[in-house]
Amino acid sequence: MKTAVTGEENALNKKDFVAPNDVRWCPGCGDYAILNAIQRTFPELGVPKEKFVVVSGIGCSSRFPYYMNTYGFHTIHGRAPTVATGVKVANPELSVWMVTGDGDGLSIGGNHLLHLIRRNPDVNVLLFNNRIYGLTKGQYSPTSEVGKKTKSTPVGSVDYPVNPLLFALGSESTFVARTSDTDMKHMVETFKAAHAHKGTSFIEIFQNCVIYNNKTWEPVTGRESKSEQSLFLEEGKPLVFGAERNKGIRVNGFDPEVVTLSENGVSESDLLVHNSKTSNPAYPTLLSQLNYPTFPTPFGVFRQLEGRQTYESAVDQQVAASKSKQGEGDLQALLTGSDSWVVE
Amino acid sequence: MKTAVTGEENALNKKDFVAPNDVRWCPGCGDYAILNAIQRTFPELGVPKEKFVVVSGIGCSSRFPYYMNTYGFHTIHGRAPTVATGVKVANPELSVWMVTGDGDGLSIGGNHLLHLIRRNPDVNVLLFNNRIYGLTKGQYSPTSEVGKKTKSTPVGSVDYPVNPLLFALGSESTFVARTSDTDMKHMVETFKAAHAHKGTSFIEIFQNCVIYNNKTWEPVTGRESKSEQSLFLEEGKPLVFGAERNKGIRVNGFDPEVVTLSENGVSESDLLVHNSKTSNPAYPTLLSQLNYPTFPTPFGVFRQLEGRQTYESAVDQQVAASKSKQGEGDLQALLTGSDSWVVE
Amino acid sequence: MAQAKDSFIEIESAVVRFAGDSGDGMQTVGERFTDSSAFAGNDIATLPDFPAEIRAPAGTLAGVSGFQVQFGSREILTPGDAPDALVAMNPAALKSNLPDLPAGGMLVVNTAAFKKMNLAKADYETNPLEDEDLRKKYHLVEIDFTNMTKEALAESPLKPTDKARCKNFFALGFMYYVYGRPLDTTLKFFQDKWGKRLPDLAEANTLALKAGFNLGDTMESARNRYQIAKAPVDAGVYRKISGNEALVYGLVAASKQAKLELLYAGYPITPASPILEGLSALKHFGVKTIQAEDEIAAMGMALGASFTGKLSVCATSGPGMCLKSEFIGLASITELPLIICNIQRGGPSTGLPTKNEQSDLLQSMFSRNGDSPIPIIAAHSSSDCFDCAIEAARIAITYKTPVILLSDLYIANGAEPWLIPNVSDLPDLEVPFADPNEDYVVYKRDPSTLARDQAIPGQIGLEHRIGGLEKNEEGGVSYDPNNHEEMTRLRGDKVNAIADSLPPSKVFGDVEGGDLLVLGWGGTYGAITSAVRNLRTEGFPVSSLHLRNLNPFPHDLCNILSKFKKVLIPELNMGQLSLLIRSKYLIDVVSYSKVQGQPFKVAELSNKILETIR
Amino acid sequence: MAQAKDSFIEIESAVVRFAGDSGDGMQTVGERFTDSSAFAGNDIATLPDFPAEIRAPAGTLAGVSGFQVQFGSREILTPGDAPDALVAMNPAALKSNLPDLPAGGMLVVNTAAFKKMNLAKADYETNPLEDEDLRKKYHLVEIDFTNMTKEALAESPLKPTDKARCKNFFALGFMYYVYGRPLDTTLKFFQDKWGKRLPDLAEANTLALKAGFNLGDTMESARNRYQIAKAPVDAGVYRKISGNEALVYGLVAASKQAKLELLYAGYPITPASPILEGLSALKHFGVKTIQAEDEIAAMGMALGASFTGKLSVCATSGPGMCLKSEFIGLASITELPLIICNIQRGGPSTGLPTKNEQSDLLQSMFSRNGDSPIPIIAAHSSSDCFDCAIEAARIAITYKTPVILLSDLYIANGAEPWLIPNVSDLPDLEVPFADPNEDYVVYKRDPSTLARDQAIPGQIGLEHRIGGLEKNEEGGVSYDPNNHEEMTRLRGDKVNAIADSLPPSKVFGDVEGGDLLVLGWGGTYGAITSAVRNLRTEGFPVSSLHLRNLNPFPHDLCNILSKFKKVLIPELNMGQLSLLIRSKYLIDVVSYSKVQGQPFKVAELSNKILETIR
Ligand SMILES: Cc1ncc(C[n+]2csc(CCOP(=O)(O)OP(=O)(O)O)c2C)c(N)n1
Ligand SMILES: Cc1ncc(C[n+]2csc(CCOP(=O)(O)OP(=O)(O)O)c2C)c(N)n1
Ligand code: SF4
Ligand code: SF4
Ligand SMILES: [Mg+2]
Ligand SMILES: [Mg+2]
Repeated sequence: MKTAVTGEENALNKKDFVAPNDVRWCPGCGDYAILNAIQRTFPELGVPKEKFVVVSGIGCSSRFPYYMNTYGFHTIHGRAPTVATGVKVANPELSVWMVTGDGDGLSIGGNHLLHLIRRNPDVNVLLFNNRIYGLTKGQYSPTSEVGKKTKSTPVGSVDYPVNPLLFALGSESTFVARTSDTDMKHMVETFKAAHAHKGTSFIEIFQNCVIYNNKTWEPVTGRESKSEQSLFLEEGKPLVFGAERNKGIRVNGFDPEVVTLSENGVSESDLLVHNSKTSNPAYPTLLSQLNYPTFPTPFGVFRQLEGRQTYESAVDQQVAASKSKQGEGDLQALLTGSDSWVVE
Repeated sequence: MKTAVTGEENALNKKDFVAPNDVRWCPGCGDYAILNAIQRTFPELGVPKEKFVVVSGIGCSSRFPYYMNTYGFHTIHGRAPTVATGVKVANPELSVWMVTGDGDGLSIGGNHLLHLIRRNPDVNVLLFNNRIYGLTKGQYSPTSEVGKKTKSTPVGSVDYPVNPLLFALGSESTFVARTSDTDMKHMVETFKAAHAHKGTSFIEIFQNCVIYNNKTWEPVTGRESKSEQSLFLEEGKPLVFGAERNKGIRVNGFDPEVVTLSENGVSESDLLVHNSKTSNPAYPTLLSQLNYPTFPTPFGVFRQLEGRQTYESAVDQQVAASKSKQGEGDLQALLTGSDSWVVE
Repeated sequence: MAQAKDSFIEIESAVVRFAGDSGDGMQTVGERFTDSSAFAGNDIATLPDFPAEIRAPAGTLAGVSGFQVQFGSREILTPGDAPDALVAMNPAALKSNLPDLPAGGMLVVNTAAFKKMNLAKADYETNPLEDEDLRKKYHLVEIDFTNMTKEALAESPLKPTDKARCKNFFALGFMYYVYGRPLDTTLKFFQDKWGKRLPDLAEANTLALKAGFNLGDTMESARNRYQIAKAPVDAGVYRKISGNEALVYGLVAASKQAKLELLYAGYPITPASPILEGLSALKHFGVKTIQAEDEIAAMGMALGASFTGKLSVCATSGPGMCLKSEFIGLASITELPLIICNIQRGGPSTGLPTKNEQSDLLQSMFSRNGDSPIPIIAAHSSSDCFDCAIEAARIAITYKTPVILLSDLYIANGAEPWLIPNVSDLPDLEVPFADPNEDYVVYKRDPSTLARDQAIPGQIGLEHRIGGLEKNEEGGVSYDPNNHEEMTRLRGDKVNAIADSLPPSKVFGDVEGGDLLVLGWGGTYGAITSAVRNLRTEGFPVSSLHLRNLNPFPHDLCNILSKFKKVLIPELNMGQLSLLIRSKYLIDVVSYSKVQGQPFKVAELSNKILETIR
Repeated sequence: MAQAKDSFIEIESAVVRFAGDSGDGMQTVGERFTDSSAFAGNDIATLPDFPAEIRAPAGTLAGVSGFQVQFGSREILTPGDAPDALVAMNPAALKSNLPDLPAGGMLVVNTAAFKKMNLAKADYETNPLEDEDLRKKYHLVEIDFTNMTKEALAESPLKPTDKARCKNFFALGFMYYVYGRPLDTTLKFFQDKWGKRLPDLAEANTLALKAGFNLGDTMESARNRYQIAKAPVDAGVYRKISGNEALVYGLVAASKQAKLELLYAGYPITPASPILEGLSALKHFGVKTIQAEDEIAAMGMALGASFTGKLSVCATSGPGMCLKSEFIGLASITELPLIICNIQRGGPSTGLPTKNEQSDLLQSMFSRNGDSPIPIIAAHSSSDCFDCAIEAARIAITYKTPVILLSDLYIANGAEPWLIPNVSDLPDLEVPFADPNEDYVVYKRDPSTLARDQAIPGQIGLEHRIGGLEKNEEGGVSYDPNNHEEMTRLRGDKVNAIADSLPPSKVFGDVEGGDLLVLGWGGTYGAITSAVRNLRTEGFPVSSLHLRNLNPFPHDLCNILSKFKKVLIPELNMGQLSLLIRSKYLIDVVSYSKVQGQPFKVAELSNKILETIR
């Protein structure tokens, strides 16, 4: 006989979420850190353990559910958003987390991700972006840079990449964030914010693939570069960065530029102030274009739009409204209909 | 023996593009006007007739190729972007036009459209947006408004719609435009601009489905509403509209607002000036949010980014570079390889 | 042939076809004629036939829409091979339908439509009504429906164009006279539909219908009237039902009987869209419907819902089935219950989207990579869709498996009378989920059904992971060679075990065997049974068997087949069931294929049967 | 068994397996051993076997990677049922591979790896090397490869960790000693690969290899050395080739021979990705490759290119085939040439992605909605992939049809020696397009092949439209019933007409018939042929036939089958060819299934054959 492990007296901890299976990513893979962050986040969300469902597609990253001691569904390549939608609509009480990769989510699965996001069910999407196909051994992905040499692009790729955040914004996302496998604290914070958001939360996670694309994010998140190349977004605060926090982002019309504080009379009040709640997506769109090496790369919540109904609650409301208007369905009456006749 | 019909002396005209087949759209369907506009545009592009290829998916709109006396391929639902890419990469000399609907292009075909657009082959995409599924007789589409009652949503749809232009911008589009089946001149102009653009051109066409969604655009493009509800974008000109051209769009931070000229001291210089060439997509993103009834709906070219290489030319260049570097491939040498041995 | 006026000729059955432009309301009058006949106590079967275009240009051949109904005093199983009476509202309708009218048949035409422009649109060079042969060959009845309707509605406040549109009911009224149909159900229909909202329209249609009826009385050429007695059917409450309606009701009934909420995810496609539309209107039954972005997504959503323990369903047609196949494989290996309805239409590819075919059987069997057997059942008539929905749910839930339910365009759109079942007689479909008080083993199997134990998210202590990689019994990913072979065999054995639960097959005819067995499946039931019945009446030693379960086949099929000297398999495809039967039983069956987007005619089948028994 | 040192035992063939951690470089040493044997004039066959994880945690059972090679002085058709010698670099490798080593086999272990932690990772409670039974049962050779490599490289400037990684070549050197292999090809390999870039590494590996070899000389337990004579093969220039390489070369060759540019569109998937990768490196052959967003897109791009007149190809594996089926239907109805390669792997669903199976045959036949027959051919060995690529191109271009080419993981990754063809001997594949000087009729057919006339965009006067709706001969959309039936039959007849172009089938064994025919297809060729050859040598009246063309079957197949008392069909699936043969020829074939993700062993097959002929 098993008993519930919820509530204060019986608090969950990280170990509760560690599945018995051996974790089989390559030693040093960034996926370990993300798994760790999730296993630390879940016990703190106040959700009973049995209410978590982790859904994934196919890829190294998508092995994730096997390592979580929750309900889990490792589906097929690119289709996790559809299964996640089905789970959430069928049972809105479940806390649904979806794990996908840059290939799974943005190559084969782009359309489902678009439609998940615009329908806005309360699903938390974690996109592990390592800018490579890990599981199939190193072909370029939709987030790989132009010119990238990989197994399938021996003389460099010619496809202009997808920007995951811009894609999410273009998909009418109500919550868009970015974090990195190198920053445990920031990951946990971001995951908590995503959980708190009612609606689809989209999180891009910079993830390192040691084997096929090692150090792809190093110039941005590496120990040496981080302070100069990363920009941490804080609600209501100006966009300041730099080891000495003396640089910032200003706009010129719709063109962002990097400025140094107290040089040429620039002060904090000239800088953009972070506001994740603008209803027009122009501001987060502008932010999404800040990229290494021209700009520091922003981390944190780019956009968080309150008030749009979640898909599952809208579906539930229609069911409830129909019941209250028409009464609980009467099967015999349905079958009989209004045009029956009697044969004696 | 047939002869070429190109060049001045042998100019093409509309009739050259009328296929022998009967056109089978419903009487009054907006598709007729678009067909007409294309048949008027093609002869003026300076492209020999035999170089046009029209590719489509499935839907009322996608019957388009059957009515054009060019090479044409009516493919399967949602997949036209892939066939168009194949045609263009295989033979960059062809002028490739793709026709799709709001269901074909944005529901089942969203992913292919995303990848077509970000790869940027020189394909002209015409998305006929009637905010309904025509061919399957009237279910809501991804561009239908929330609350829309259709056959499949008897108590109203609950899906937040896709904004085709925002989607295209999120897909890294280099050319985004909007026109309407009610405005022949504007359509022809827009199609010509699309043709002139090197790279994927994405055009949303407001199209009326008389049978299942009649007058869906009437509040914007109708004779009475047009001047107050439509905003025609002109490069380098301020965003002015209204029957008396006395209203305009101003921004307040990243929030657009409608202002009346010469009221409260507002003058043209306060208005946004149209610039389709900003490299940051924040401005066209902002524009894409101007919608009836709060704002006038913009028509014209939202974005036109020069300089990004087309996919097919990048592919061709790599082939050429490889040939000049390694020499034209020698099959016998390839088969023999470097590790062969001789048995005598 | 001439008869005294108003004296009815008693006949057993008749076939009437209404044909006109897509805008002429032919489907509506066909439906009304059917209702009226059903209410009059006849058995009926219908065949709507409309173009792939939404509204092809008025008056063209592409725009012709037709509706055929057979009604009779005996069991009616098909809409009839050929019309006894054809109503042609314009030249295009005449041109495309006349070839089907046998010599001597009644041909009613709307003379007003035979004007130059319309004739040209129908590719007529001269007016066919001026052709003497036409008069000789058919019993031609020429009526100016357009003008007579206008006259009848002289007093009506409707606009002239709206008046003109009432001519279909004028024509219907005339046919009601010819076949002695009662007007009341149609008059009630006018009241129900327009009485409140558009009383003028209701009134105008009432006038037109009556005027048409009365015209019969005054017209010399309407000299024959026919009378069809009530059909001797079981007592009970009946309604008319189409296949898609029956499917919708069957799914809702299954959800009630299984005590599981119904979640339906679908993407519109002809002819499956009405299932999405029908279920969307039943939210008060706790039904949730999602219009997905495509058929792949629909499967994924349904599978997600299935994982949470709902009764999950999707429906599509052939091209959509292609897209579902990868997910069907996942459903098969994760062993989750799911009902996938395929309302077949003409293939391959987009094919003939508004025409009928039963050519997706082998696709249902084999569309997946790897060995991935799943159960398949097929409905044989419109009302049978109700029973099949319940049967599909039973198999899916009991055996934890995706099930393919095959219907087709003809069944889906066609209608027949249905003896409404008593809800209390419906089977109990409840199957328990895994017990949270026991240790949970993901692939622990019920020894008799071989079904795995399903545990649903939200239950304490049953946390587990499933997925598309091969698993061992405990649910762990396993690359063990023997485990894979074992699991592959178990998945197959489980599907085969379904045969243990099937009732004995019912041979129509010589149960002990005989010269010829006609073996069929799906929507050809009516035509095959009619042909065999007719030939048996004539004394031929032929029997038939119609399969509902196509995978697995019923256990007794082997024995039944062995009792007949010959087996004939008529199919609206190139021989798909044939292939399966040949392979399984090594019997040299005769395959009879028709791939014309049209149902079998009884006569065609009869000829083939006679040819086969020689 | 003891022999004087350095005296070679002459043997006909041997099987060696290298097994270690994924990071141990087992695939590399296996490849080197193979090359060296091939250069020494032996026939060879290989079986790489690696885990589904990229780098499973070091030392665990999940991380074991293996490479088996059989080499001999006679024709070698399989990598061997079981190793004669097993090299186990760590406890996990020992644990998972030991069950395959027959008693008396040579077991070489790296003692340094048998430490507590590694033992635990491999679930060993005690050190198996301390188990006396192990010594009794096998010819155990214990070597501390780790330390001996360290010593041999004492002088090398490499970092200690890099030195340690040379131990695989030390082990290889030792095995070279045992089997008397020459070192030169491997030494050349070091120079070619690292000589310029990393001379220290080249040097270290050279030292390690030689030290391993020399160790054999000084070691008591290396008492047996084996010698394998050259295989008596046809004269010519040979190379080693894997199936995926052969496919890439075959496609390029076909494009040259057809004078058509090659466009390949693919989406990465194991084990098909190397085809995309291989072709991407051949741009100087005018090859264009596109990494598409998914398999649907890959098909669409290829089809678009086919429409413009290119030689279009895509390759994938089972799950990707599911996604292509709707487009294959479109290719079939538009009658455009296209080659679709399916490198099969273990199913259903994601299944066993790095294990072998041949279970997508029925999917190839029937995955589409509607009747949509398309030709299917299967390669029977790595080098046969070259010929099959050319044959697939011939069929696609000549008959204007999509063609499915089936290969499998075992063929794709495995390698064998290949007699390099002379380019001038390759067949001419050129087929003309529609003539711009004639009136163009879209579905005008060549009377003998039934292929339609293809016109390509860019040509004046040949403008036309194609698509997925049924068409009449002129290319117009047609809902005409008879046209649809006619077109459906024509599409089927066209595919069947391919049989007219096939050479006579070659029975291995009794051409005039006999007791048993073993009928096979695909990658089981080597195992079947070996088993039949062995049994024939022993005097059993068994023969075999291996099918390349699976749709249509060759004309003479019927006659051949009828000459044998029994037909046995061994397949790495649940009986898919069996089903087709049974259905087509009504022969009660014996189906022999193995679904373990592993190839057939010759012994298994021999036993089954003997059991079948009793
Ligand atoms: C239908 C289908 N196509 C292709 C594959 C092969 N495949 C598996 S994972 C993958 C991409 C992995 O890349 P990504 O999503 O970035 O995940 P990562 O491994 O990098 O975490 C591909 C192409 C598949 N399993 N199924
Ligand atoms: C795979 C597949 N699914 C569904 C359909 C059915 N279908 C045909 S057109 C269409 C949508 C049409 O809507 P849209 O693209 O907006 O075109 P419109 O008819 O409005 O011009 C659908 C769902 C199909 N043909 N194929
Ligand atoms: S291949 Fe890359 S992404 Fe995959 S497990 Fe290894 S390091 Fe991680
Ligand atoms: S249904 Fe609508 S979109 Fe389709 S042809 Fe008719 S009017 Fe046009
Ligand atoms: Mg990745
Ligand atoms: Mg539409």
